[in-house]
Amino acid sequence: MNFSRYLLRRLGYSVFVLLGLSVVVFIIARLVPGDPARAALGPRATQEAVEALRAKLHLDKPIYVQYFFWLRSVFQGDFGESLYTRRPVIEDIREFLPATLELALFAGLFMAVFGLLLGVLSARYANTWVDNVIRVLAYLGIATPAFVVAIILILLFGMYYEVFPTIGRLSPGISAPPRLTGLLTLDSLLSGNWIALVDALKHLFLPALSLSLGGLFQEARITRASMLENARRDFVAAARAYGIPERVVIAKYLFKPSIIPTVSILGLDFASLIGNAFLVELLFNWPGISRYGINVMLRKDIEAIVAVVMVLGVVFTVVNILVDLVVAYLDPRIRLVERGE
Amino acid sequence: MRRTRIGRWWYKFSRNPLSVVGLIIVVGVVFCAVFAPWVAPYPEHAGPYVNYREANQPPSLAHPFGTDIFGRDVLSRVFFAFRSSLLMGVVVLSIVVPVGVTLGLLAGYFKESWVDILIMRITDIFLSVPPLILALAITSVLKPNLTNAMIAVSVMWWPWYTRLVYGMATSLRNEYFVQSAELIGASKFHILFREILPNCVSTILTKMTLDMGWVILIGAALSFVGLGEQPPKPALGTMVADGAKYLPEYWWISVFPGLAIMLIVLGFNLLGDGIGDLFSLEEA
Amino acid sequence: MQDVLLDVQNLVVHFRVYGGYLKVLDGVTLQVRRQERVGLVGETGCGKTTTMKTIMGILPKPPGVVRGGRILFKGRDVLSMRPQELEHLRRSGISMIFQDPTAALNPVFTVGEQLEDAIRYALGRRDHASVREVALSALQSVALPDPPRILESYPVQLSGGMRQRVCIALALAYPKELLIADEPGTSLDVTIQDQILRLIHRLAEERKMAVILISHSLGVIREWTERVYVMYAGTIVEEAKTGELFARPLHPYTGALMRCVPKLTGTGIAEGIPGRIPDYFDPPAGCRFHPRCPHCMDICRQRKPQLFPVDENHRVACFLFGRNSRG
Amino acid sequence: MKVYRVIFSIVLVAGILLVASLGWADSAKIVRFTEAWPTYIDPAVAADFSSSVSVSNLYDTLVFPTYDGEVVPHLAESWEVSEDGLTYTFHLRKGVKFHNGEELKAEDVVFSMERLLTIGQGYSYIFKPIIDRVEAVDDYTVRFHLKKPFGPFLYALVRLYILNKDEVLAHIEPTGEYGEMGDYGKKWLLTHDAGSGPYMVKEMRLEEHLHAVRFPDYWKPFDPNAPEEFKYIGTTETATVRTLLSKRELEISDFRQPAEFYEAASKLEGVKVAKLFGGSTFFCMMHNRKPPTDDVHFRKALAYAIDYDVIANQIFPGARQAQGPVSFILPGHNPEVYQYRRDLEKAREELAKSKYADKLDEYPVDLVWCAEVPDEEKVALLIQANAAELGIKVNVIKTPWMKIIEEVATPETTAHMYLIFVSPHYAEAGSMLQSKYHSSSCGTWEQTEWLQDPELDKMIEDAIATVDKEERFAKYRKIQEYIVELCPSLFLIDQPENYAYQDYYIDWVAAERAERGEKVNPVMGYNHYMMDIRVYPEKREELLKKK
Repeated sequence: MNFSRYLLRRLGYSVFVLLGLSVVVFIIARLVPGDPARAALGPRATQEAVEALRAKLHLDKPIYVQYFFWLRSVFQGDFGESLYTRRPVIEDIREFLPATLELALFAGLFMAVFGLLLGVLSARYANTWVDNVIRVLAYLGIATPAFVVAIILILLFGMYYEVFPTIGRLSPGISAPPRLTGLLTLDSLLSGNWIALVDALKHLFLPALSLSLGGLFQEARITRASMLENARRDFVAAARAYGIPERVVIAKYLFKPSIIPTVSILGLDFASLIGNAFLVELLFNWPGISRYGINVMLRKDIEAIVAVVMVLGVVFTVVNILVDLVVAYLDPRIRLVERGE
Repeated sequence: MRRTRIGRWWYKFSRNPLSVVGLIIVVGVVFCAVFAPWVAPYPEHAGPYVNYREANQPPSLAHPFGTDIFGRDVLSRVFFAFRSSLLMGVVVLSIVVPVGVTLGLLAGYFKESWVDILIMRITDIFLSVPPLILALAITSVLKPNLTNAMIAVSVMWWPWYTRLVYGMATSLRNEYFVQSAELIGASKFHILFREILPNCVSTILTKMTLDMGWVILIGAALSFVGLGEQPPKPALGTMVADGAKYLPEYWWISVFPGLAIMLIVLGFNLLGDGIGDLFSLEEA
Repeated sequence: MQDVLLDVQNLVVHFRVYGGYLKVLDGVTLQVRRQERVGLVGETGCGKTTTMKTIMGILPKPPGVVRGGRILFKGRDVLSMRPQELEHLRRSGISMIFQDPTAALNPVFTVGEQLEDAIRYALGRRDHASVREVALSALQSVALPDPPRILESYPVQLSGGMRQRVCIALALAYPKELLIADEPGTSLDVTIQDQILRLIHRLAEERKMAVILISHSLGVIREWTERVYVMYAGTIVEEAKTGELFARPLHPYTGALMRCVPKLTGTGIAEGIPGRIPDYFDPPAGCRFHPRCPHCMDICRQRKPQLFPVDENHRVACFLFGRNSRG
Repeated sequence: MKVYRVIFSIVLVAGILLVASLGWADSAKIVRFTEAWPTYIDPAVAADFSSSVSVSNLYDTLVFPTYDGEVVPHLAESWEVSEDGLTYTFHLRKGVKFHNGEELKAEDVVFSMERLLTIGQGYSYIFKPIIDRVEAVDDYTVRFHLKKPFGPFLYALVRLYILNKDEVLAHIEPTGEYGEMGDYGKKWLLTHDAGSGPYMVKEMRLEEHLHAVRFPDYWKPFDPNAPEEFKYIGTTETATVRTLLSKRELEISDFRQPAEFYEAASKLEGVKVAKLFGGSTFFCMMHNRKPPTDDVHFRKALAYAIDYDVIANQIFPGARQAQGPVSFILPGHNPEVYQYRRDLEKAREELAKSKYADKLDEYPVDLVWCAEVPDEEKVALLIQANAAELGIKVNVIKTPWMKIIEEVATPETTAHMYLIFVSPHYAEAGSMLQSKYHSSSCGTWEQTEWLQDPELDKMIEDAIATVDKEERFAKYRKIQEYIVELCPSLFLIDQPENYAYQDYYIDWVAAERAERGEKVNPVMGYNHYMMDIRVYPEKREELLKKK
């Protein structure tokens, strides 16, 4: 199973994608309304300060020249300074990216576990009341945007049943674990700080749930559709004919081929989670890269916009490759045929 | 009893009663959208009308869905909002699905060729640009109105269909029926659209009907940056987004438009599943 | 009757469709004695596979509906068996080789996984070593080269012939009393099909198993079965010892079927049978073959002919013969 | 069987969470308030509301603003002003300690002013045109030399925050753009303070919160119930703020919430809504160079058509209709200046005199409101409806703030009308008049009228240069009459800043004064001066137990 050749080829492609992305986002950042220097220094800043900043950011030069300046500085590891937080963008990313990744990971977990669970249930009891209840719930979940779900959860758990916290990543009274990966749950696990772990998990619950709801039900719908389709295939009847108990036939021989489409959609959903988590992050005051991304965008903080989009692009590409690897592992037809066997 | 072709389809379609419910909902929504001025109790509320004395009234006989913070009747605005939401959904999907599916088929069928690499890499680029940044860029280039919002959403949305169909096309490509079609020298067009596509239709349909809801909601996110239906014209997504601030006191401002979106999504999904049954292989 | 293994009595199976039912099986009756090799022949779509799937209890319901009849296996009615009993029946009683080997093997599991699972639940033996051992011997018994490699590989990596052999291995991995072979090898070229049939025959004999061999090819039936049932449009029209049937085909359909086989000697192309399999939605009254039967009489259109013994081991369901005609 | 194992583990984790969900009540005397982000706590960068609140609590100034708009000695015990009004000499208080223990001296004041002027951001624009140089006569005396007389100089000094020179020099990044001063300590001062104020920074997490605690040996004694610490939380999301308020984890809300929020908050037990008039006024600015709003009669017609009562009582309950361009709370406001009322006859009379009277449909008017302030949409739609009564077609356009700033830079791209809140730079009518109508502010969001009236410019410059207060205020009153007659913008309301606060367990001076109808501190940020607030934790516990 030489994944290495497959991996190398995909990495090659992703370099091309990221370069293409950098050009696209560079142009977009300039199209966003407003003059970055004036926006950064505030409306009352003196004209000289504004001119000085414009020069420093090479804004006066044509766009392709600016692109080369940017490219050169990136290779030197300097993503420039954010005009919004007034510090190198690298530091912002280092601080805010893990928060969003952690949120997206848990949302992805919800989507995978509950999505598959509901999908299997609604397939197993297809066209019964179970199926229809799940189906209507699905439409409810899909029709309600994540931030409305977030608001409802905040009001519900914030005002009436104070079980889950509704703001920030950690309660004020708790000492944060030493920063290893930036993922609070992982850091507190590694440093054995159980109180912080439980508190971090509690803070993660509501935002992750509201973020995952839409995707979760889409997973369920797709799992159901592919389970029903595979149920009619001969190899399922054959499995029964060989005397394999019904429970195993469903949970193994029907389940594994059916989750392949679900996994590929899960991969895409997970990647898009990070991109548009900003409303949920706003509501839960979650210091994530998505919220930071929108703030810098609205303030036309060019260096930061490009950096954020590139980072999200890298994350998206990595997730894509991972998903394709998992799908290839699950479905030998793709993996083997690709190698021309 | 002559088993006409239509009769057979209707049987396969209505085997699950929910599909019929879906059809009724969709027809009802389209009817309300088209005849909104006659159906809506206060048609002028969809235009430049303000009456703050009437603002934030809970649901009552006079205003079944209550009034919003401008004192406008929510029910009437929902009816008019059906227009822009349905338009947005239908127009975007009618652009996105053909483009996305065709590119997906091409890339999937000609796997490992330059066609595949080119299309899929461009798709990756579009998929990795956060939608809102794309929308904001478009607002600055084009005037903010419904048409440009549709363009923005279409630009954001087609890659999803390409990825979906690409996945299916790559695996279907190895099926015997495709290889046998190649053997007898069928044209590429025939293989793509008469052999591979029919096998993806039910999945595409499921995604299309789900997307009806997503596209309307994206409208809400776009209005956050000022793109899309300009006030005072109503749009469901915007009504939900703006109204969400006033939960739980003035819950009706956000809940009823939300229910309207759910109704549309429910209707299209049930209808979609019903149509999906039509394509199912079962004997009927 | 004492050594009858399988006794299907007047089995009626319909399929729920638009505006009514497809009345596919219209009272199928057949028996299989221990170690007997029985053939079931008929045109495509005459209900052969439906019969077998109903016997194995894997007929998808809905849309399938069993309207009547009984299927006695060693005296017990399969149709009224509880799920556990059915599973037991499939593990030790009957096993089946599916028609299309490509569709019958799960694409995402290795041959080994599927084979060992089948064995593990059938033999109830838990320890991995012995299960693997049985699996390897099963593959050897179907003359597959290098069994360990086959165990590790996925169906997509095997050729059609090899997949068919794996299906056989799966069906015969453990001792059973009855094997149902649904047109084995038809999707393969003739030489391989012959090897497959020879293999099935040898294994069945070694394991003292009864066999129901389903086919639409008279040649296969003639060579590999002792007794044969001829099926037409969901009913058994004639049953006889193989030699007896080929020597003296009585039922008009059987005769027509025989004449369809192109002779090496003789002239011209064999004539086909005029008309087509009836529409199961509203099948012809009385004898279902009457619209295509050259000797059709009034009674054929009114009443259903019963299987009537012409002599000690030859029965036919046609009003041209025996007591029916006078009734 | 795989699926069941997964379900079991989920249930197990949920169980642990529920068991360990004991609330975390901190009983310390703490004041928490929400405000929009970003916040810059560097005195040379701070210019908006949240930054001003933070800096006023972390740093000291020479003089301190009182609630009725005057200034009193603070770090400067006394001062003298030269005859020609060009030289100010201040005598500093002795023994004032910085947070790192060093004593505050005159050289620190000089350093602070030079740093502010060199960086050129924050409040530097007030001092740039008038400061010539600053010198430290001795350790406790500092002298300012002005280029030209500047009446409100003392009021402006409230925005000069004193930094600890040695501390700042110790934290300079060498690669800055200020020569040997490197980055002037800008990076370090973003998350630390080098001040002498009553509170010092404990933790500053960008995008999250600023957490400050008492400076034990501050030169002014603390009231026992003054807050031990304050925490500024960076969010203004309605649902989030509501929840914190009801969980008593927030003492003072931000003022950016919609009207419906305050209505709901006031129903919470022990919570009141304070209306503080901070001196900012809500304008509908009309483009004086672009037809049809370049015709004074057209503008006056609109001025008579607007239903001001609805704006003041229903859209912004508790607000007051504006009387002229300067808020009634600002010293120098002209109480007799004419106030436009809704009068459709007068409106039609004025419109008839306008040269566009009969060609109205050829001249639709674009009215832009700021997407970040949802309540403005209500006003925009009201103006649209009122204008429609005169046959004037108004297009309402929702635009993000960034785009507005870009649009108003040139006369061609500036739309006809903008709805914008403008607040004074310092607590005097002159500040509003200069920043709103003087030609120097054309092209900024503060003046989209493109007035460019040379006579008005002269009047404003002359008034600002007048040192004598009475004389200066008389000139201000004349300018306000001139502007109202010219009617370059619609003066909608003096906008109150509404705050929901925990009246039951905190005493907030500004809120109590507002309730008694007295003036509140007109200098932005000083109503949140933590030392003036009292916190009673035991009362908070009562509330928590009661629920």
